[in-house]
Amino acid sequence: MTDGMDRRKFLKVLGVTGGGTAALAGCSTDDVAKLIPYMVPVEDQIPGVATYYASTCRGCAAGCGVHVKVREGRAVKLEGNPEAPINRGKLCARSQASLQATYHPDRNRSAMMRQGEGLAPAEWEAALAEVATRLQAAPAGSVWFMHGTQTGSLDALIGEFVTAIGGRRLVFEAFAHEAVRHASRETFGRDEVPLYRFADAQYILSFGADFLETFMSPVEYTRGFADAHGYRDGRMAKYVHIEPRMSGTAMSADEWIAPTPGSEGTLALAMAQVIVERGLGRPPADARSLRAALASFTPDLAAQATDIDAATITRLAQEFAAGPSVALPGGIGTQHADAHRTAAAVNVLNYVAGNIGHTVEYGHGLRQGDGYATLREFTVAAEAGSIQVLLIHDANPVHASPSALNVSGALGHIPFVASFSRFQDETSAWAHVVLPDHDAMEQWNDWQPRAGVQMLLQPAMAPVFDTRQTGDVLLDLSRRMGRTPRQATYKEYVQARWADLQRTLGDRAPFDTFWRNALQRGGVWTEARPATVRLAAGATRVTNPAWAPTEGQLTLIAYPSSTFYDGRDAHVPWLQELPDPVTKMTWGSWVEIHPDTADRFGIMEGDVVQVTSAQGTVAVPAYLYPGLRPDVVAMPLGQGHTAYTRYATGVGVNTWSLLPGEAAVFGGAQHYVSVSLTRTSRHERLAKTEGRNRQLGRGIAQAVTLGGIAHGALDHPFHVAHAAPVPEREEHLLDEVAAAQRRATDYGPYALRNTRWGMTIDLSRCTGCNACVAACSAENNVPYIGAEQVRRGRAMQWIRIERYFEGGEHGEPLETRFVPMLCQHCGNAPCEPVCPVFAAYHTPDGLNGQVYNRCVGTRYCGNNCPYKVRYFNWYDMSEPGAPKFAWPDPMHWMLNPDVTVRSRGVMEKCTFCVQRIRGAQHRAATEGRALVDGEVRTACQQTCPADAITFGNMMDPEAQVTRTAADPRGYRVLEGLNTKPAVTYLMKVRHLEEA
Amino acid sequence: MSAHPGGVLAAFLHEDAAVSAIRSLKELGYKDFTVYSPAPNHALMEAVGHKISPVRLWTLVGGLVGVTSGFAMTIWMSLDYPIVVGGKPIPSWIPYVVIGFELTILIGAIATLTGLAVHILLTRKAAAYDPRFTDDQIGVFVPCPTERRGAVEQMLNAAGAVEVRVAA
Amino acid sequence: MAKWVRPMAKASGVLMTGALLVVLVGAMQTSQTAPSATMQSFEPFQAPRDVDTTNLRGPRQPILYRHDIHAGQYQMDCRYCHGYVEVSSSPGLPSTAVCMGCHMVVQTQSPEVQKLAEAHNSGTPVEWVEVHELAQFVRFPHQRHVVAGQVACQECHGPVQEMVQVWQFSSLKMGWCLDCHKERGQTTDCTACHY
Amino acid sequence: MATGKAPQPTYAEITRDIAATLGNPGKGYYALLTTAVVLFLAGAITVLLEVRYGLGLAGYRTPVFWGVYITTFVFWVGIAHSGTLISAILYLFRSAWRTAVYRTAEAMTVFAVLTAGLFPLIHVGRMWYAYWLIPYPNQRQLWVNFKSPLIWDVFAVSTYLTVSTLFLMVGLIPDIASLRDKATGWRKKLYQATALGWRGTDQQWRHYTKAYMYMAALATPLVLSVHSVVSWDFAMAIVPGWHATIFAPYFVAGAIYSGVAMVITLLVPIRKVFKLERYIHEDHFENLSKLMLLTGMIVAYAYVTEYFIAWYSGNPFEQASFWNRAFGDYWWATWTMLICNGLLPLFLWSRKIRRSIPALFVLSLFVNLGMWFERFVIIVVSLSFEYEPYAMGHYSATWADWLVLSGSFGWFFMWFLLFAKNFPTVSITEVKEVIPMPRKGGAH
Repeated sequence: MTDGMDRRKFLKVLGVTGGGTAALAGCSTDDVAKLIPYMVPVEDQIPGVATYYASTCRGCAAGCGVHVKVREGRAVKLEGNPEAPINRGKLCARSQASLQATYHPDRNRSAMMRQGEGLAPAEWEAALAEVATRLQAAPAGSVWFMHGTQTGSLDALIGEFVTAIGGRRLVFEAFAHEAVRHASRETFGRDEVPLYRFADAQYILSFGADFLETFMSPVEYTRGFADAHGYRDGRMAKYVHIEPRMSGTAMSADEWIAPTPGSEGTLALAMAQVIVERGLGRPPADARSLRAALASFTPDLAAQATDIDAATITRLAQEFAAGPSVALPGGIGTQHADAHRTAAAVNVLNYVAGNIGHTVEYGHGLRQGDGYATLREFTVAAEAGSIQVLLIHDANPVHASPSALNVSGALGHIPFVASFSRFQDETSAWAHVVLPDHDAMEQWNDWQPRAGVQMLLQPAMAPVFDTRQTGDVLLDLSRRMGRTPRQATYKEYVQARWADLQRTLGDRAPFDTFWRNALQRGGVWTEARPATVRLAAGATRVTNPAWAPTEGQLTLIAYPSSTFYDGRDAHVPWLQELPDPVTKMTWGSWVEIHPDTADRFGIMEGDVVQVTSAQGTVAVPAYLYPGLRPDVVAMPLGQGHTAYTRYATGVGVNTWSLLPGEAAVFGGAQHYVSVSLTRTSRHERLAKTEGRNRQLGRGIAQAVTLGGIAHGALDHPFHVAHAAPVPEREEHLLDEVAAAQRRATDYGPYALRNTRWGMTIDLSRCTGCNACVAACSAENNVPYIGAEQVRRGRAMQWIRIERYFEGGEHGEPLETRFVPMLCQHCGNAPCEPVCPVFAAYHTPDGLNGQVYNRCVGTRYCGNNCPYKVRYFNWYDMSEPGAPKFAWPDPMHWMLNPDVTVRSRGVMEKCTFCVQRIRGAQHRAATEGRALVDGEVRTACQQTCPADAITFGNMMDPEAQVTRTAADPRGYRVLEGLNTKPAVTYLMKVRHLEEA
Repeated sequence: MSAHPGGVLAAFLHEDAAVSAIRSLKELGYKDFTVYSPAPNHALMEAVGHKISPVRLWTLVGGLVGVTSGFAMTIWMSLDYPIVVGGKPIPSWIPYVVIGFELTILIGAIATLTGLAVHILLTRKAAAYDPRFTDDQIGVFVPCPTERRGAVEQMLNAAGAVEVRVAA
Repeated sequence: MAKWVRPMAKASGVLMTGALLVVLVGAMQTSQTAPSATMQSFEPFQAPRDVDTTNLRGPRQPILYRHDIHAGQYQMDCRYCHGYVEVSSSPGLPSTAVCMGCHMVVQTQSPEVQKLAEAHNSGTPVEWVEVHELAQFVRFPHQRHVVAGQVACQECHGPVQEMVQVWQFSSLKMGWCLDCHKERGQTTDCTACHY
Repeated sequence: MATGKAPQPTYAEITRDIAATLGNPGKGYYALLTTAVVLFLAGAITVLLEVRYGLGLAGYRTPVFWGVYITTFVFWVGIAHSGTLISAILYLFRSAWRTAVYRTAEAMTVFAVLTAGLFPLIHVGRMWYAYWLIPYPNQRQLWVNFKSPLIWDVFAVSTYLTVSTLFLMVGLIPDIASLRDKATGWRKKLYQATALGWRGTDQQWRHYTKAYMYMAALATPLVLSVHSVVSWDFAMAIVPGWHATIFAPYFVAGAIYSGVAMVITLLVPIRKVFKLERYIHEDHFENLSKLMLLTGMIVAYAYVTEYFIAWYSGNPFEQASFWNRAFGDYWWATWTMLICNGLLPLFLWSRKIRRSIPALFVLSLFVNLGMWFERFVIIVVSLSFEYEPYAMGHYSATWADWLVLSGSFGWFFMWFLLFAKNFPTVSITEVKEVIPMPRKGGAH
């Protein structure tokens, strides 16, 4: 492999046996392979067998439990922890891709100290000493500790540390949902974000909250949403999304209503007014006290403000009040100057509908960060020179805050900055000392996502680089500063706190048992009782929010990227190449413009447009998107890094640079800003993975309405390619052909009596979140190829989420449909007979096999695949030193040893995770038993937060997949081609009356 | 080829002359004379009067071998390591027709040429030669013992040869 | 749990020393009384005391480990060192601790054993040269062949118990695999091994 | 057969005139040869780069897995066809006019197939494993998939290459003999070796004429089969725009069409440079252009049928695909094809143009262009607009594509030029054959 020395060190610690980089070498077996045994046998590590460690994902504050799959001492894959209360075994795309950050080639490999302009590797001893002296020298109150959201032990330890040195801490989180918290204070006197229980709701109303993308706890909310909104025997919840832009979340809505930007609150108030006036729903007694406050907000008045007709408003109100419902504020709907009013209005709406305490729960202590306003305090203090020492952990305010605030300028005023950052980013570039933290995979820690839920993190492997757990560093520092902390190591510190926790839980068992069990389960959790809330005085002061762009300008909505969050994940190449759920764009930024608006400006897709706000201007290619109000343009946040690893630096533009610096009343940043567009002469081919966004009536993504089902729409499912009825005689012939083919596939070893692997995908649950795509890449060593190659149409993801638009023209409502498209493993696969060398063929258990090492690369199979799910290695992504090598040291350590890494010139595709199937078969055979249903789970199925995917043996009538496939909604894509796919899609169901 | 038995070599410019010469040679009972011509010529062939060349049998046999081996190979090979593709029968003769056909042509053609070579070698006769015969003249070589050469020379001259010489 | 296990494991390495002799005897008995699936029974074999190492078959290993003595003469069960063969696709190699279990007391004077001891004490793993190397695009599940298939080690690895230094007995080429699979009516499906 | 405007050449003149074409080449010849070699080398280097770095250098992308390379492959296979047609089929039909032109056509065939044969290699992802397409016993115990049209291709193209080469060589033997008897120096040696001891004895002619006829008889169905097989590479697939029963005849006609065009493109300069006006004159060109007109009309008819069937079948995919051909991203390619192949040949209805050599030359160039685009349209445009709308994509060729394309022309002309200077491009023997020998009683 590339770096012999590193590897040796790695192995010595971990004792890898066998060629760890086996897969990488591809077809070359020349050089002598060395076998390096363990020094001492590690009891829970068997070479060739995966070990799973329960831990917690730290990609965001949600706190999803994970099982870290470890092979030969290397974490190779994350899987959701089925027991974890937040995510129940599911993970999002960001989490699935996060191992690339663990093994990132640009991670800080050791402590670093400033030398001249740059930072140079340094001894930990020296670095720590430097920091300690600086801390001691600093006058009281002049030390600030800025860090991202922290809970549990590290939070406590930082607290102790900061108080001990008499400093100030500042929790920076780019999306702190200040408006929602502010509103909750006002209306209910609680400074927190409530928990929304979708599963219990029959009517979901989101006022711009992107709860399927970034809002609070996406995986948990996706599951809840899918359970409520997914179609099951005639019933499903209705979901209405209210936002000027159709966000990725809104794409799953049955109704998307685009009000005038900023007027969502008015709509909420009008609905509340209707409910109160007509006494709809089950409002709490004191709801009537709001009557006066609401009186003025009649639907008619609201109609003008919101650009939604009164009838619709009344209808919404009635629907909302009718059943158990939930309304969500949040997301960019609550990120404009006046947004706290919107949030308050929605709270009131929930209250009068009697949702508080049922679908909307307080008392879980959901808080993220101190809010944007405190960051202003910080810059002011820094510029005033009153900050001598700054410690930064897990925060990148320089990039993830409006450039107008000029955090970097502020940092320039601080004499000494120490960063715990794992990466060199725009913020740690200002550091004088860098004390890199462990990755989540490498450290002892705990996490408390909410009241009653304690998660544990444990090191699944030895640190990749010479890094140290920040907890240990803090303890070390306080020792150096002459204090003697109770615990020697951070692990002990955590355990001490857990000992207390055990006491509070009243658990009598010895601590070791408690600890061991907690480790195995991934933590301990209890059902926290929600707090009962009553109206606070502020509730009666609700009024309608106002946002208006400067005359003649457009409203720019800067929304958080569901892929990069606030930009912290832009350094993960898999995520860079993950098509945005809405625009299917990769590797860059774009501005979404409504086609009509584009016409007005004479802008074509791909034209580079100057977007200018009062704060700044950026040049970015245009993406024409019908899912916008014409008076709105939208840009994602998170790209445009100036110094953040090889993958993020210089990719796209930084949308924060357009946003105003001053904090809104409620203490949050403003994501609405009025901008003007000017077209430049430049044009670029967009790096998007989508060919056409309309189905051309080919029934790829099929949908029915609830009303339609009631009227028997499913009795005659829609079929494409039967435009002309087939004469009876020909039908007869076709049957004969089919029979002959069945006989053929019954030949000898191909007798399909035993197994035929199949899959169903329920489109009424799929939210197009991309988790499956990332999971597939991680499981199957799928390489990334970079923007230029994506432009050339060579993206490699084995499963892709096809996003089709319906309607949206001449007044009819815009509808979006998602279809996860993967190899259909056809019974009569067109790709098979054309392969001259049997590299593509049909396996006895009904898979469409692809033998990489037999493939010569004629690509005939690719031509003949109607689903276009075969991907060719145009370049060598697998050979170290090759220009397009995708696994720079040490990233190759995360390669799945059970999957061949494909070299150039061969075709590859989804295998239904054949390595998992064979693995399970080996296990079963060794144990002398048969496979049981559900024993084999594909990577996409395993991670799907919406549980849309079922996989199993179609020949087994009892198997879940067989039963699901029998659903009347079931259809196969391009069925008319008689390819007999093994993948059955269940039609999307839209909660609409009209058939 | 110098090692010829020796005899009389005549060159003709005119077709009919050569033809009459050949006729009279046959009357005189000469069988193993050799006729050269720069291009295939019906009158001459007629005069010489060979039976139809057996080369065509080679073509026939070659073709039959080709078609059988074509089908045999394809069917045996697909049964030897049975792999199902696209739900088609393992040995399916229809697509194999193409292979059978191509091999018919290939082996047929090769056989034909082999036949050509073989028969030319079999019917080769030692005879005297003159470069003009590939240019514009017809040649006739009559192998005969010295005592009878005079008669032959005279007969050929009579037939209208442009040149007659003894090729020893 | 790599971190907190390591000290424990170190300790266990020492413990093994004691436990080992017992285990060894046990192993010998099993191999005599009931020949196991993974080990053909064969006549007790007297390994040559001294061998000329100049031209031994097979790649030269950093330490001349005598399979003929261990597996042949003393009839140690293959699984004693290659302990994972029944649970994992890779049979596993003995850690130096396992070797030292015996060789703290046995044959301590032998120069080869001293190399081993040196490696163990200095904490540098022994880098054995791989003898049976499969192409990287082939998967060979040892456990399935040994347990479900009842295939004895020797069928593929040859008379290891008589090898002074291990050499590659089988070609490990696809045709070789197929011969056996066809002979035993096992699958000839490509994705059984290639994925 | 040559109508008697000019007095018919005598055998001696024929040998002399044609042998004269092999005289020492001039500057122009070397200039051409160098150009050809340079083009070829440029292409060869590109291919090597692709072997080293991967096919990504070419313009391929996900829906369009075949591009300029396969287009060019089909183009050259097509070119090959007219050669065998003229030499074999017209031979069986005893049409005498072929004698003057068939050698050129046949040589063109061999070198065109030689060129085409390279492309399957060039375009596969792992060229170094291309031999896996040949059914040979191997330790893996694997055979090839005879159901795959690509295997049919392997057999068809290699058979075609072998047979047409043999056919050419057999035809050459008597000519080489007569050259042998004229030549001196190293050429003498060359011809002595290659004449295989031909003397034109009665026995030799007896077997030769029959063998030649049976070769022709075998070559005839071969011509028709090869391009049918090539067409099945497409017709056997389910790609809209490919999956059509008309493909075999349609491709064969197209092949002969383009082939005849290429023959004209080659004959015009040869005739001029080698001063063969006496042997190749307007009549030959008129016959060729009649052939071109006929096949051109068949091709045009096929175009119409394709569109009609697409509409009449009511198959939405076919309809969309053909709509896209005419009015989609690639309208320019489609219209180039329609105009060059469908409209321009209509000029050939006029006898004046059929007999005007410059006009024919220009026309033939257009037809070559048009036929290349026909294959481009069929392959690239169909692939770029298949079943899955989300996965549709636009293919644009890169420098690698163009260099290999031009390289193939370099390769072809390199061989052809070498041939033209060392072997007679007009058959000495057969020209003689159709001219009666003088008789004592004068001509008959």
